[in-house]
Amino acid sequence: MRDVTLAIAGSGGDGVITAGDFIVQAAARKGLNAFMLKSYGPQIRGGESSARIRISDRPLYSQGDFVDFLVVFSWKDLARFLDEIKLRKGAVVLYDEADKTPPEEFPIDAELGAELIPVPFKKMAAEEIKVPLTKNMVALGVIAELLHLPLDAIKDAVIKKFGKRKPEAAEVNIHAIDLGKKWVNDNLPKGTQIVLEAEGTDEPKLVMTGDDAVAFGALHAGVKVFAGYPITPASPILEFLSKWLPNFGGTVVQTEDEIAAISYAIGASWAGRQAMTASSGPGIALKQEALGLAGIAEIPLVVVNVQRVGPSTGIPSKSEQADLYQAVGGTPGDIPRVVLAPSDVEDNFQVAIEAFYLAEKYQIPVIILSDQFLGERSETIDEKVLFARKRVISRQLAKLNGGEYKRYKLTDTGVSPMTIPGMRGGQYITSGLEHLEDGRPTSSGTIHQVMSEKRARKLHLIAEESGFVRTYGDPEAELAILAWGSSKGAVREAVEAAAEQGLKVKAIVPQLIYPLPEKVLDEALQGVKRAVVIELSYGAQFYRFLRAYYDGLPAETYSYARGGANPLLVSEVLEQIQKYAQEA
Amino acid sequence: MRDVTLAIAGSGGDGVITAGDFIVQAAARKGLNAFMLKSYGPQIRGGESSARIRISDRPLYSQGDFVDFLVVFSWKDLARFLDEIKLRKGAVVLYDEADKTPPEEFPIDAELGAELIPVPFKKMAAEEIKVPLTKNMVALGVIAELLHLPLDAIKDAVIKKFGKRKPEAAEVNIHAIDLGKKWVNDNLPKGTQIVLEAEGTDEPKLVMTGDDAVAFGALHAGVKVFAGYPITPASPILEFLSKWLPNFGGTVVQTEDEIAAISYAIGASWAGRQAMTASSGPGIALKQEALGLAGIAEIPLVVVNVQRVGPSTGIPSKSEQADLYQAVGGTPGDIPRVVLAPSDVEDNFQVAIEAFYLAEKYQIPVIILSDQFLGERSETIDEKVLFARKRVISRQLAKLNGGEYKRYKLTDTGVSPMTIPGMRGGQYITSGLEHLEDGRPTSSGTIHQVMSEKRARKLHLIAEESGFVRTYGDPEAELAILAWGSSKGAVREAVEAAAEQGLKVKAIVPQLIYPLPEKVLDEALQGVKRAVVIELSYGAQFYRFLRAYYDGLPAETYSYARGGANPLLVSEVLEQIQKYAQEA
Amino acid sequence: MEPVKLTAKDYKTSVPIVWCPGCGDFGVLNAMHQAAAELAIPPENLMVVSGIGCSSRIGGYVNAFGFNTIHGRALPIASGAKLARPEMTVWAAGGDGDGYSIGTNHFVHTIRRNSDLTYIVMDNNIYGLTKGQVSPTTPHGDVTKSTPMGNPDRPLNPLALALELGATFIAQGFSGNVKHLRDLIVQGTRHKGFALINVKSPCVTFRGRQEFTVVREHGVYLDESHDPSDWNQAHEVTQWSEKIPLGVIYKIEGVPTLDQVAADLQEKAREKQHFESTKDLLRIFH
Amino acid sequence: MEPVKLTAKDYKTSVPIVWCPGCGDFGVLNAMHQAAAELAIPPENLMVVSGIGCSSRIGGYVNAFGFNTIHGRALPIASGAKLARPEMTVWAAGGDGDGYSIGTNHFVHTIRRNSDLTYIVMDNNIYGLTKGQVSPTTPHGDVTKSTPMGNPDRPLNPLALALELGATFIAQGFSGNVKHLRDLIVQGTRHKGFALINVKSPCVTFRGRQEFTVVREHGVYLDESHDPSDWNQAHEVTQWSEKIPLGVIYKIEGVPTLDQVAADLQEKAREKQHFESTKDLLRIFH
Ligand SMILES: Cc1ncc(C[n+]2csc(CCOP(=O)(O)OP(=O)(O)O)c2C)c(N)n1
Ligand SMILES: Cc1ncc(C[n+]2csc(CCOP(=O)(O)OP(=O)(O)O)c2C)c(N)n1
Ligand code: SF4
Ligand code: SF4
Ligand SMILES: [Mg+2]
Ligand SMILES: [Mg+2]
Repeated sequence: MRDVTLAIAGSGGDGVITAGDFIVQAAARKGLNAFMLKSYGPQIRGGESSARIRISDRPLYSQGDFVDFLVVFSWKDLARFLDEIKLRKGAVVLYDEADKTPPEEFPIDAELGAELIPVPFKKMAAEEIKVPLTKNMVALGVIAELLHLPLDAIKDAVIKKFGKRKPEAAEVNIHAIDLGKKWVNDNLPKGTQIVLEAEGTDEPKLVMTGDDAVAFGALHAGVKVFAGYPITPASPILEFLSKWLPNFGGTVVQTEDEIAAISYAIGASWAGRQAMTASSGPGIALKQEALGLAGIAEIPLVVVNVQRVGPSTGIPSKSEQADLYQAVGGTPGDIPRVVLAPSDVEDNFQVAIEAFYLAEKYQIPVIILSDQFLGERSETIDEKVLFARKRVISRQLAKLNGGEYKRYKLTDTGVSPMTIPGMRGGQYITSGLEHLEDGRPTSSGTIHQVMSEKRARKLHLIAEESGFVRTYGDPEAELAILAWGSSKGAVREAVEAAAEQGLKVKAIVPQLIYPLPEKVLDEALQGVKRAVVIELSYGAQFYRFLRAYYDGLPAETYSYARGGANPLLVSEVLEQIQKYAQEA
Repeated sequence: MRDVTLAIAGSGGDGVITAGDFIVQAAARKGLNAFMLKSYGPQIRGGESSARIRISDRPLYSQGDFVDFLVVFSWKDLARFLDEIKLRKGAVVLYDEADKTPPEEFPIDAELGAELIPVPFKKMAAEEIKVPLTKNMVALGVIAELLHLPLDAIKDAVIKKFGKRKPEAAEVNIHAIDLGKKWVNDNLPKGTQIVLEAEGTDEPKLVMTGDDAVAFGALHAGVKVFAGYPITPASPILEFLSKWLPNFGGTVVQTEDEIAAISYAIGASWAGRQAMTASSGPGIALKQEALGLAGIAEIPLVVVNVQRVGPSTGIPSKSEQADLYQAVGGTPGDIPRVVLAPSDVEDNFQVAIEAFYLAEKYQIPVIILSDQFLGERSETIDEKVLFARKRVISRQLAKLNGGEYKRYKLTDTGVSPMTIPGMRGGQYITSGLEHLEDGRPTSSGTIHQVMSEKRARKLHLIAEESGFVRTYGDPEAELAILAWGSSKGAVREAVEAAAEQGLKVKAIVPQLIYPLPEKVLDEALQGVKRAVVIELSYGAQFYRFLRAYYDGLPAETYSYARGGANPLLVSEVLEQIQKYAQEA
Repeated sequence: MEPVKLTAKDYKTSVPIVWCPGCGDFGVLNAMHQAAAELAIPPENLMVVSGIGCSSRIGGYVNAFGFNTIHGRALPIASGAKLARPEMTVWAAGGDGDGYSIGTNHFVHTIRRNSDLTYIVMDNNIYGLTKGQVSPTTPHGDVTKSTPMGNPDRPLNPLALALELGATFIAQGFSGNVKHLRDLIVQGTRHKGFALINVKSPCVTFRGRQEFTVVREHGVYLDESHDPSDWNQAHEVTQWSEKIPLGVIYKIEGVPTLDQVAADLQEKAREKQHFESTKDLLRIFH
Repeated sequence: MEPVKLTAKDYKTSVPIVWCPGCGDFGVLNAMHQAAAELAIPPENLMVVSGIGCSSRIGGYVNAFGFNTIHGRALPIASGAKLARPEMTVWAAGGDGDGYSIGTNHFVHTIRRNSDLTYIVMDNNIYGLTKGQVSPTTPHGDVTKSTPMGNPDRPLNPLALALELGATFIAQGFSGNVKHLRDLIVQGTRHKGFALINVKSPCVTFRGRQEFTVVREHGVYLDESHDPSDWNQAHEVTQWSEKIPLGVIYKIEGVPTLDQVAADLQEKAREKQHFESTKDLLRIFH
């Protein structure tokens, strides 16, 4: 196999995620591609958790629909993840023999013909290593041996983690890994192995989560003030920047609430420094009023929304794509804003840079619509692609020539000269009131119209910025899948699978959602007769948004939309393609 | 003339609004129809203000595009209202001779051929009445005499206002009115009069503003807790209920902010009492998070948004229809909600009742999208029509039979049995988390989907409730105007004017915006070949909303959309009709 | 119906409790169950309104009308509920983040209105549910996930703040002493007015088990020498820096509550206006 | 460039002032113009951040970088600005509704962080801009548009609240005494840390001209007998019920400010981490 998906399920204390992290890091060191999803129950410590890792030497776009290889510490814990962990036919399942659940009660469909192998994980850890907590490391050894994962790289990762601080811990863990390896060789016939035949390159890869990537991208783009308030699944952005931003001369403030957070960012940007805030649905809702201020006052601002399942508290630890309406229309009045959607971990980094680029160039608030599925997953990333796009810009300052300075001067582009404190003669009033060119408030409808037009002109230019639409698949296809954000992964894979089945289909995934890059979409849709809009939103928000804003949809446009929590499957998309595609 | 529009412009101290109020009240007493718009500059006291009153014995739907009769206390103040006050050709203009502006500087278009009459308002008040403040009353006498307004009714109104508390004040004012009347007879030739030939009925009418009407409607529907935070132009709702709700066993709380306001209302409704909150754009933005809670927890709730010009602080004292997106999609996730739009003052009353009806029947948050143009204007209303619709209902309580109680039971209608505190055995958990039928939290995607479907089923039923679409004009027309909310007035009048010009057109105005009553719209649009969607939103929110949600739009559907502040004119709509209508 | 003796068990629910093993909030929950039994409140007459946080899950763990609302809004939602149904008992509950960070505005103004709630704050000096960020009561200098180089802020003193704001009942409890806490909840519930019960309720996962020891070692139970009706004494107690006061710190009676004020106003309005029906009210529009 | 002597006039703008004739806020504006001149802050180095309200219009009336923001958010916006540009002077301004009602959460936590702002609150005990509703500082029993039968709530005491929260500079001024107020603003601006200046600034339209008389009659200027570094004395002064204290009530130096803490942290981080570029940071992902 060149492409393996494995999952480990257990309780918090079982070290499931740690084991998964080591596997991903090992893969990265070997230049392999890896993709890991973590999943937790509602309990903070000691509850059920699972890690799901896919490894390949081919590019990976999704978590993989089916699991080839499953490690179960406790059947009860596994039972909580049945929505998420579907086994492939003939999968290998290793379970801790210490769990006394009778086989007929295993929550596994007998028809799958899975190979069930009891392993004394707990026993080996307790009796041979004398450290029950190393159960996960024993399992790691077993997994590595069965899959032919690079054991040296795994050990390197372990050593790096405990590093200089705890050399004994590293030793114990490595011992446990070796024990697991040995157990396989001593106990299992050779044929049990699912050998991963992927060949790594010599180029080690980076391992990053989407939240880290967006934070890192912001840092690279020059963010100087980040203000946030903790919320799942956006807190890692706050935590990343708390740790690393000060070194780069910036400051992080954990504010009293989300309103204060966006307010700090607005104040900082108005004063002349690049600023960002991040949250998830409920917190983003609280920011809407201030967002309108940034819109009418034309203050550059980046707001990250790591979407989770809504409405309200919803399912905080799961993903959904149902905050699109809020991004496009959550603020009263007609406010100019930009909505960008990253579609994988690396894209989170790139989109953060683009967000600052657009925010600063057009003096406009930019919303990044990430989601839990992007934010919390880990992916291996090629270092070289990371800094490839070069759109890092700083504040574009007005040139003052002693004449009367008009902050909101009517211009062809809609972008007006901006000053910041310290620029002599650059003083002006900023306000959320409708205003004249010099910033003074007005209640004239005529001026309101002119200023609305001015602000909207920026959107026309932004829609024409290049590089914001990705297409995959057969350029000649009559069927197009339209998708956005994190749905891209499953869609791209489905399109490739469809091609293998001889089905002609292309996928179109805009990175810029608002304003829509209409011309590029028009081109991408040339020759397309049927389209299916695919998304994880019960209300089909993207489908409706396209209907509302885009004139170029094929007459035959269908919607495939469902609520979130469970990530989109390749097979779901493929089913849609099969339904509507012509044969090649 | 059977239909006169008059305007009075001056400074705050001039008593312009008071004079206007007396005219409207007098009209109401005589059973005439009146319609009054007030307009203020940004200064709270002493700034410019204007009253614009239209009177007729025919039904009035709008403010009237042109002013027939203008009273100017100060030309400088008038100049601030030129966006709003357009004179009809040959209009009569009375101005205070105390204002020494040279005639060539009068801000009046010479081509209109207005008849300019200097009047010693200030002088008569100061010298003859010895109370300079009665200038407005002198003017009232002049106006009444020139227009043949019912002087007795005006005097009654004055007496009522000062009533028993200040009989001397009433006397002085009546004296001033008589003086004004006498001045006309002594000084002006008979032909100057613009006689209002409207015959009043014997049925006195009520005078109400839209904000009062929505508050009164809520009171009639049984609201028991109202929580609000002041904001222009919604504060009168808070003030009305502060005054009158306690008598009906209810309570008003002015909370610390808008979030607390909606929270109080949610708590009260959850505990079993009908509850409401009201605000305008910025405050409604702050309520979005809590609104999502009411949505997923299925708590009946009424939220009034008296829209003003946005984005952000915008133009607080002017109207716009640009919070539609926020109403439909301002909350993260796919939340079920209802959006109702009243279209005139009486409708504000009716819609409040409908809002509680839908909220309680379907356990859903209902947003009323009023606007400043509706909220702050006064209209005469026929008492008999007020209580005609009968959809007042109270909380629909579950019948407990001792079995297991499931608050969120999956039902065909999507409506589940609801209990309130005090009902033994009716305890359950409410939360903003996705939940099982009994309210316990879950993070299952499968259940999220099922519950999303359940909540959405209610919307299908609501869309089929009767009485939510109004149509005007020629049922056979091939051209339809689609409009919503306060735009109705100008649209309806334009449709009538078009008919007089032999143009075939109909207007369709849904009162229920979300979910759209699709079947009734389909019927209304039968035979329609072209449609124009007309609204006061720079971003054409209603047009886009219809595209997104409604499949029945004619292929040829146009958008006429502009930003607010200036109310929609009949002539603007007529122009659109002329552009697209076929001749009769 | 004949009265049945209620016990703590009658207030338990079947909702699975998802706190970490050893979490301080278990003690608070037990105290609430016991207090409800002692007060003999029929479960259907009890409302428990919480915000969002580990602690706020408690809204689902009491057999009552429980409402696990949104982050920071427990107090206004609970106040609305009490206003609507003054005959019911309303407990509000939540964490230090919920009450003293995002919810501070409501904390201040709920106290000012003397809304008749018992507000139980499980103060663990950390954001538990979001996995360990700094809270307004985290000690200065402590490393948390969002203050990797130490908390730069000075902690808020909720007891002193409540006192300054005119709270009519202020107490502090410890989740390691359920009986004492139960008594505080009973007293707070019987108190007519806003009752703040700040509970030292350690987060063992993000601040460690030693937090229990800290309270055990530094906790001082207020005895008769403390007069809770004396503002100055109370103030001094709230300013202790080494010792942790436990017990009723301040208490005054007779300040009108939000719902009483509302009832009085209704009576006054009826006397003055006596409208019988909304039709009567039409006269104001003539 | 040669230094030019700045006068109050240099801080005026051409923005039309829309306050009612006689409004207290005129006095505050004059005091601000004079204070800026006295402090000789170049206009381009001054930021004036206000919320929304009659008083908050002041953000547009000073020749500076003025920001008339949104209701209740002046403090966090001003704090963000100061954090971004610590070399600039930042004044925050607003009304009692803006600061003590919708903005309370920020008031509390801005004080806690000792954000280096001078916060001038034009306290008129009413909501002016929205035409006369009750505010958190409206006296109990007063009739307002939203309390037609009298304000049922007890007013908030912002001075006492700030003191309890650890504010490092607390003063009260009167818009009827521009010179005194100017001095307070000068002192507040020179103070390194959060400086609250609550200004009795009557709303003549909704509370009448007699409000000026009330302050004139009951105002007591603090003299040398008052030691502003003494917390207990300061506390006593904030509790006066008949008299209205005017002057600097409390003041301590040396508490680190938000921007200082941030600068220290940056230095510490650079010492410890010394990443030269974001490329360097890649190593954390290996
Ligand atoms: C509006 C909003 N912001 C943020 C969050 C995320 N959040 C959930 S609980 C919590 C704080 C938890 O701390 P605390 O209130 O002290 O409760 P604990 O978990 O410590 O008991 C936060 C920030 C949210 N749910 N909603
Ligand atoms: C979010 C929001 N809520 C409400 C308002 C309406 N509003 C404008 S100013 C104001 C209060 C004014 O009172 P205060 O802050 O005391 O200022 P003053 O006018 O008295 O100087 C309110 C409620 C608003 N603009 N935005
Ligand atoms: S994280 Fe802390 S507060 Fe939350 S349940 Fe665990 S121990 Fe308790
Ligand atoms: S309403 Fe009051 S606060 Fe506002 S400008 Fe007039 S006097 Fe000043
Ligand atoms: Mg906590
Ligand atoms: Mg005020």
